[in-house]
Amino acid sequence: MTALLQVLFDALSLGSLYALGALGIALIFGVMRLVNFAHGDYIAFCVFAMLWPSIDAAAIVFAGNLPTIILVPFILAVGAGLSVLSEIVVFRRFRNANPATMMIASFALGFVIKYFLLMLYSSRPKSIDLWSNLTQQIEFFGARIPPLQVITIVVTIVILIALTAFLKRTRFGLEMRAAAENFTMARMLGVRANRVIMLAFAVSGMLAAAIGLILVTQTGTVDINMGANLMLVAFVATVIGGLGSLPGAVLAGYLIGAATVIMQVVLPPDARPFRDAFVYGAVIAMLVWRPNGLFTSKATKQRV
Amino acid sequence: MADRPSILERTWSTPVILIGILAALQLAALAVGSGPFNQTIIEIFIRVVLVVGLFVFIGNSGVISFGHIGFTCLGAYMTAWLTMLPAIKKSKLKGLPDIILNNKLAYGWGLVAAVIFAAIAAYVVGKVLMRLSGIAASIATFAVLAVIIQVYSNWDTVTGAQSSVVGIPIVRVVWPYFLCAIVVVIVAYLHQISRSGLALRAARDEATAASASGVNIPRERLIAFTISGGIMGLGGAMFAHSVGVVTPDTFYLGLTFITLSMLVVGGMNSLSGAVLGVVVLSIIIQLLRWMEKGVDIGGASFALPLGVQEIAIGVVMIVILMYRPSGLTRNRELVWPSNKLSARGKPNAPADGKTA
Amino acid sequence: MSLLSVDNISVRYGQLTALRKASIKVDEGETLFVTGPNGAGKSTLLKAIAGVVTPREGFIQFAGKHIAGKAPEDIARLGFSMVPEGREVFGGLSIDENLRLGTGMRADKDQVAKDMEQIYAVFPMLKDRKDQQAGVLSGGQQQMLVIGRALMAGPKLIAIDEPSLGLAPKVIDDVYSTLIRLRDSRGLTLLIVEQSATRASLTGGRMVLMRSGEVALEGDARELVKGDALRQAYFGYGEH
Amino acid sequence: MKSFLQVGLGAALGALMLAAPMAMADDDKIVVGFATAQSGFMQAYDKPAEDAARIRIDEINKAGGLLGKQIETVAADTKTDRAEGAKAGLEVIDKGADLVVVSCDYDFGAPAALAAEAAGKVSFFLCAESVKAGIQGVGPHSFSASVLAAVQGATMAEWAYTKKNARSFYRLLDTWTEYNKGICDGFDWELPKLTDAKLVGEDTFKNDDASIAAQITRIKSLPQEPDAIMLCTMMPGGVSAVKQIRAAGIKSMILNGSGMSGSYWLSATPDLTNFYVPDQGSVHGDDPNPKVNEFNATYKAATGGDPSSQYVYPGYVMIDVWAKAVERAKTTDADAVVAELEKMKDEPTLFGPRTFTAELHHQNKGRYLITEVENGKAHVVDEWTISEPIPVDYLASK
Repeated sequence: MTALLQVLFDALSLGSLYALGALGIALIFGVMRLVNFAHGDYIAFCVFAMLWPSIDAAAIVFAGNLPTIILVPFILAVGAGLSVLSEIVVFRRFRNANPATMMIASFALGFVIKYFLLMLYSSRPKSIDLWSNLTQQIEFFGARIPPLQVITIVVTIVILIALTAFLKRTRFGLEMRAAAENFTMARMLGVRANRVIMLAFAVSGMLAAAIGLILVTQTGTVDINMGANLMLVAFVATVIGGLGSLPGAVLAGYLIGAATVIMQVVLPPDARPFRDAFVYGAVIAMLVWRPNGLFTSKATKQRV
Repeated sequence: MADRPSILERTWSTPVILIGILAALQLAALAVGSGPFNQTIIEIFIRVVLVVGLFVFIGNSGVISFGHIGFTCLGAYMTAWLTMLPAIKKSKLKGLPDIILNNKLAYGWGLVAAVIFAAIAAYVVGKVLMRLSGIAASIATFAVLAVIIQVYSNWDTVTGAQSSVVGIPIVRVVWPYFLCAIVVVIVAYLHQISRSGLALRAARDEATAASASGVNIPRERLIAFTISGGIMGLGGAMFAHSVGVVTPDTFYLGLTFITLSMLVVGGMNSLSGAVLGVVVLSIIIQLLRWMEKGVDIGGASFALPLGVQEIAIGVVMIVILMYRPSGLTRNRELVWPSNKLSARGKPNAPADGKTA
Repeated sequence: MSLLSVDNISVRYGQLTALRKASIKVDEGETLFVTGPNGAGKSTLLKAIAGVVTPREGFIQFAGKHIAGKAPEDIARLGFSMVPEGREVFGGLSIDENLRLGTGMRADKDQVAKDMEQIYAVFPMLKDRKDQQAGVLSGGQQQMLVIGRALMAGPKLIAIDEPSLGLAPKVIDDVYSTLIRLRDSRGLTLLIVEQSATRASLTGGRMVLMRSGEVALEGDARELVKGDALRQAYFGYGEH
Repeated sequence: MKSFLQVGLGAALGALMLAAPMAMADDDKIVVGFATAQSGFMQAYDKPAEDAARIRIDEINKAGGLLGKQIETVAADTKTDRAEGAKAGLEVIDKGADLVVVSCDYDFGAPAALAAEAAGKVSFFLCAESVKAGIQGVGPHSFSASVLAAVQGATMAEWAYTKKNARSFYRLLDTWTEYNKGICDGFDWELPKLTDAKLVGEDTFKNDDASIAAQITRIKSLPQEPDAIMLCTMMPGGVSAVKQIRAAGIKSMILNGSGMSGSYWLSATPDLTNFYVPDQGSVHGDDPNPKVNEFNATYKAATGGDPSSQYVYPGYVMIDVWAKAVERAKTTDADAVVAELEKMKDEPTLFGPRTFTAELHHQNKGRYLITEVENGKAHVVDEWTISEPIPVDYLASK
């Protein structure tokens, strides 16, 4: 029982990160049909914003020293700002381009961001201690859980609730959901494209920042590639969840997190290094089984 | 369906022009003759093979594949297994079948085996995946790449896992690479104008119409996927012999994105775009590198700060795509100037992508 | 001056010309049917007016403003409300949300609630299910929903692309009787693309016939259906 | 055994030798060519060792040069790319390099080293720690200046057993790199030699795993916390792993390889305690050998910063041993220099002795300082040399 609870917690905490990532990608995909490969680099950028540019091995902490109450909004603002800026400077010009062109443009943008960071900070991973008072552990029905895990899960749930409330209860949210489903039709009903897209980018950037904060607290490491792997998994989750479906993206994120943790637990030691091969094998099976993803709204199906 | 001779008549100049461009590079290599320069040209030829390989599937079918570099990995390891000395294999890759362990082939056979092996793998994968379309197909191919890389990164006794496989004969003369590039361009061209290639392109542009007129889309895709898989395998084998070392992580996202970028920047739907994308981007990269090293302009030495090259190439790609969203060639083929008819490239509708 | 005037516009999709110097006018309060065979450019015409595709040449004026090349949302904000082909309900949104979507641009906020009640009065079936996802509705119900949605935007003109497409004859009758009712009770200006000229003549109004991207014939719907000119123009006999 | 492998390899590499144009060595100078990463990911690892190498070159030049000639350096950027690496190797050879210095990591250095081997030049990996960085993976003219990763794993196991009385070990391997596996290979070789020491469990993770919660749960579910966790990993995932292990309340001693050397990352784990790494020299200013501390000062003067990790030092050792071999051979001719290098047995250097044999151009035994991290501060606590060298056969079979 305790072991099961532990696995559940582990799966939830890993899945939370994937879910947040998938949500960030799904939001942009919804309004623009853009698979934003720069998303992982937004994550890294947000985290690097806590440090002062320097190529020394030791990190010079800058914004990271701010009190939490200022630091969190600051990093969220960095994420939103970078994301919106990339929309204005780059993606706006690709609105009518085909998805492949947009995708490559986003990849090129990610490349630029990555090498920009590399130039400023060098490639050596840096270390930073953020909120280390979260290191004692608590007991929960016999399972020993570090507060970090709990916080990750709670923060994710809070973000999901806040985002759901935003999407369900506000005019902006309504317009964004409509735009995600059928952008042209939404525009024909007077929904302002630029505003909705910029808002989607801002929210997506903030999600990237949130992931960055969780990751850096968890790992203590600031690394140029820190968002890359997560971004890939998130991307896969977005598709498995059903394109354009935000709940689907979240659920698929948790599913992949759970699959990874379960494989780690049940596979024999010799097979454990092949864990990701099994996970991706499951992804293939899933896609062949349900090419349109787990959640496909009727509207989406009709249009395809 | 159009009959073959007329298409041949209309488009034969395309491969000739492309081969001409490659021949110019080969001549430049002969003329300069220095080791590093030749290596640069070799690298361009390898990329031409890889990007044309991508084109055969992606360009003709319109389905973006993130998985093709997986076949490159298969090809690279296949030639490594076959051409390394038995002594090295016995100490490092004990899990290989005896027949491979005890023998050593010339690299030419390694290339052939790489093509066959990768093509078979592509066929098997394609059999399962080709009924998927759009982004689901893209993600599924990416998952295939991830599986291949994960397996090769961890299968100690056969691939040496993460560790580099060394002892692969290094080929530093340029002409074999040139030859491979030409063959691949011709194969891609022949596939493009074949009945299957035409059907696939028709299906890409008008899926409903094509399937209504009896085009078996999964089958035509499978044919293209298999051919392109084989070509990617060849590219991998060429890479292995050009550097002499292979590791699984060479064949992952970095190479996937670079080759895809070259294809899209060149013009995804045309063979000319595939070749030009490689040549143009490679030349720009090379120029930027020379500028990083420092060039003398009127006596004053001028050098870009290190690392600017990567940033610059990213910016250049974005700018090219902004002004030429369908690539440098605008998805058309290069043809002889007197012959105005261009092969059909997919024109870009001005309509919003969503309603299309 | 006409509420909407389209003047010699051409639209191309790559190599394919969809509209060739087409012109139409719609006066305030009238109903104009656009009819013609498949591929005549009827839908493209509506899309061009709505701002979804950009004409290569020509002018479009709506409510006194030049709108060719403007963004769809800006055109919508001038009072042009579009019901596209295939209806395009937001299947993931509730019926209520679908209806409210177009009201974001309205200035007369206090009127919105009243309009909503009216719409629900006209389509009681929508009211019963207002919190359900629109995706669960049948084709006919969806058609009602999108017409209601277009009305909720408070438009000067409603353009409807093929309202009868994919619906059973009985349902088509319902849709049209509702349209006629709304037109007569509210004095709506309608621009309807309808492949069936007979249907147009039953409803009454002016009609233009398009063929190969051009306006081939124009006149009163009932008159045209009676004569032979329509058939000739429709199928292309005796022209060139 | 030896002859079979070597003859085979020799023949293979001989066959590889193509008509690469042999640049004529300029007679009044000696050229060291750096085919290393000046940009990209590896730059952060190559640059410090390269700086140390240049310090040794300067010292030699100031002392009158090598064989009476000044040493010049040429460089080409590998851009942390294998294909570029091959080019960079060819480029420095074209510029007349007598010694080709290649990237720190075996994977990224090998293409340039293979180019040097084909041209019959001596090549040195700046700090590669795989057995392949040498005869086994490049050819008879290739060397590495560092110590094998396996020695680090074995050193930590034997030291913890002897000095810290560790009996139960847990093995946690990050499968990301060959280097990580090398540490665990050394640990695996050492463990059975330690009476009553036992392996109570093992697991793997990946460097870029967002969370290793599942792995930690496995450790926590052991009936008893292990005495020591052999953590075979490196930056950046290593920091994350250490942080998460401690965050979960696991107090066991953590042993690692030199990949986690240095103190620049300790800010991530301010209260870290009971954590040990092997170092060839101390970057913390407390090296038992005052000359090392002097070197650190020189390094700071030359580069503007303290050495960040022990991976600075092999660069210095490399030029040191190569120059000695050249002096003894009285020529830069590759075969003669190799022969002299292979005669070195426990050749003293600033950072521990070096031995090269005709079988192994790497260190399968080596003196290590043991650095302890206590309350987030690193300091040297001991010095250890494994009691017997790790057999080449064992290493080659891994």
